[in-house]
Amino acid sequence: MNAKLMIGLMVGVSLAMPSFAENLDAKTAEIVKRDFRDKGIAKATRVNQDELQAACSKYVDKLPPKLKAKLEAKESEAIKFPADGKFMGDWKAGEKLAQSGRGMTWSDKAEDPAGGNCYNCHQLSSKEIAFGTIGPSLLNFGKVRGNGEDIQRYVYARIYDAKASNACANMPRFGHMGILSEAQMKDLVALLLDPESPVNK
Amino acid sequence: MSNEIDLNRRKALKAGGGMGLLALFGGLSLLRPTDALAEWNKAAFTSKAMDEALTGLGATAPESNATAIQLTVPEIAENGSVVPVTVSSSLANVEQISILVDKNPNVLAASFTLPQGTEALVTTRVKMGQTANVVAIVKADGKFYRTAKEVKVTAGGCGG
Amino acid sequence: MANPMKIRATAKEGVTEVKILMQHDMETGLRKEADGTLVPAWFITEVKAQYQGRTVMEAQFGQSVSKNPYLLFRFKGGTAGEKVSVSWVDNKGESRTDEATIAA
Amino acid sequence: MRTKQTYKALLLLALSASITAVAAETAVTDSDRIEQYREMISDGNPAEFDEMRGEELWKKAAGPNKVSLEQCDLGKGVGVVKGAYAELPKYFKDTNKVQDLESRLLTCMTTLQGFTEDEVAAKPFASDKKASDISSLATYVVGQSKGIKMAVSTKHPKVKESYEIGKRIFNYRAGPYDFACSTCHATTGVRIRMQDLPNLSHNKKDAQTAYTTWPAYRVSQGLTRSFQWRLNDCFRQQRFPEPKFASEATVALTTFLAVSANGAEFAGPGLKR
Repeated sequence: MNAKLMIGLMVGVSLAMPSFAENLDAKTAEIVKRDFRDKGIAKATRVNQDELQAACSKYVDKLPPKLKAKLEAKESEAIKFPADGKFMGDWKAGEKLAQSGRGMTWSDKAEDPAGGNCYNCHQLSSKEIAFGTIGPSLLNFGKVRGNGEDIQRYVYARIYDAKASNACANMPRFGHMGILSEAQMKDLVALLLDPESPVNK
Repeated sequence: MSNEIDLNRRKALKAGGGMGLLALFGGLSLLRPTDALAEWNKAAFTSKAMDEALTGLGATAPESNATAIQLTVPEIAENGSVVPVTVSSSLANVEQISILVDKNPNVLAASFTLPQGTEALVTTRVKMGQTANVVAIVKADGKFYRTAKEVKVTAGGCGG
Repeated sequence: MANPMKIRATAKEGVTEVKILMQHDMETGLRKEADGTLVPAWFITEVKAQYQGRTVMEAQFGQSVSKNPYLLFRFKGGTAGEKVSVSWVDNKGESRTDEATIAA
Repeated sequence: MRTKQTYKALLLLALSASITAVAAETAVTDSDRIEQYREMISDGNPAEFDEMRGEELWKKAAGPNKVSLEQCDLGKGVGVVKGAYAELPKYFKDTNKVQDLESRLLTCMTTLQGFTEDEVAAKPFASDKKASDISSLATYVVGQSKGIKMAVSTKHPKVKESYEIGKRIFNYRAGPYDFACSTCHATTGVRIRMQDLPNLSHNKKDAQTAYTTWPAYRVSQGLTRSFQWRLNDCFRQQRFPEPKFASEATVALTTFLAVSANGAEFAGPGLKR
């Protein structure tokens, strides 16, 4: 909160100084809860924040270190690794998934499988020029790192819950939020690590 | 809502930039379906393949000439539903310019007949279903010339 | 009823540049509604521009021309205050004629 | 942001016969090519048709009361349309609310013309099938601020509060993807797929360019889209539920974005991919 602005506000509105920002936070939450409504599969309850979302919003993604560590540990504990111990699926299915930007909007249907939305933010295959740059380039990801079990496990965890390693990361929690199935996440691991994948060619 | 109105009764926007000049006429009709000048070239416009469309235009073996025909298209189209195309030519006596897209379901997009005194230059916008070649055919002094350029059609936005 | 066009004609150094924007859906006949039904083809097939009673441009369109078609061309002659008229007709037989005054 | 001059240079580049050779030397990026594409389609904006439609609706007697909107006060006095959009959102005494253009139009259509709120809000956005009256009206009003500098005042405490709430909504992370507006729009120089993303919270120039080019004709949809639509579709992509049309939440977010654009010349309605 900018001090000058706060003083300016004090002139017109009589609000107790220390709780001013909190009051605005509370008012914002109230307005958001009132002004969003169900549409298709996107129910109004989606605006209800979990602990992590609320904290990242409040601190605009710059969490106090203690809180950050606490939230990351909590996310990390909740990661469910595949019961069969296998992490690599089919990179071809993974590429298809990476291309799809669909899923979970109010114009999607409940039965339509969500896409991975990967190219929205990352460079992956050298063949695809329409890639986003919100996330780092993943070109040659496996070529550089190999595809041993440790890296497989690491990639799976990052896709399952990117917030386990960076609480306010931009990347969605694909496993934690139930966006992608275990099989789909394995296909994405393969896309990144399989030597035959266009990511590593 | 009850106040939906017909666009055809609309008056022109008052000045203030843009394509502000517009006048409406009720009576005048230069072009009626019955007195269309050259008949719409159905054979060419319904062609599914390049060769067929060229035959329909009477341009069976156009001579490739990328210097006498300037084809201006974007290298990348952010959206395939609007791809700007400009064709111009330095050839003398250009009578006709045609624009084709090799991978469209109907390959011929537009064909322009240029009377004496009209410059050998047209700009229009075409739809492209996917990355494809835009082909320009120019007819000058009864002969056909051809050039082509690839336009990459990409997925804009977040794809949702 | 068909909707009006926007026409801008500008004369410069003995050449008139004409820019036309037409209001038309230009349906390809290949597009499907959400329920799977095909939207029938509906597109402008011919456009003609005239200046002082003579044709200065004649265009034929197919389904691949974009929605709200745009057309630019230039002809020799034309001075400010004179008129250019443009007509189109579509595959359903609907038509539209509009006129613009040439600006300097 | 690139200058107009660079656009022209790019266009010339494209026109040059030796395009590939030149491109290789000067490292033309895909973003440059997209700019080149945008420059090529910038002439002849079909949004003007929607402005025409809106102007006629503005002047036409309609609704149960059979009156036109010429008695509507958009903030600069009764019937003043010129420059009104450049000062919105604004606090209005009669409603005791901060209102953006569309919520104000909604007020005028209900109080003056006698429509019910539900009647107007039932068709807030244009579709393939049918135009939207309130959206066309907005296009018309917006066009009347072309070339006028954005000057949204935050002097009134309610506007200031609206701005603060808007900023918080901008950073409000929720939904299955944890997205907020800020997820995509708080970093300079990033893109989603091929689309450059304006940094709306930390880059004045980006914020100005983005705000002053909406509403816009979307070539991919063949429709003129209003600012309320712009927000609505962002929330859809954020995987949020739907914001209610002209609600306080949408007005607050608009206040935040409009104030961030202050000082820039309004240039809408724009033309977008």
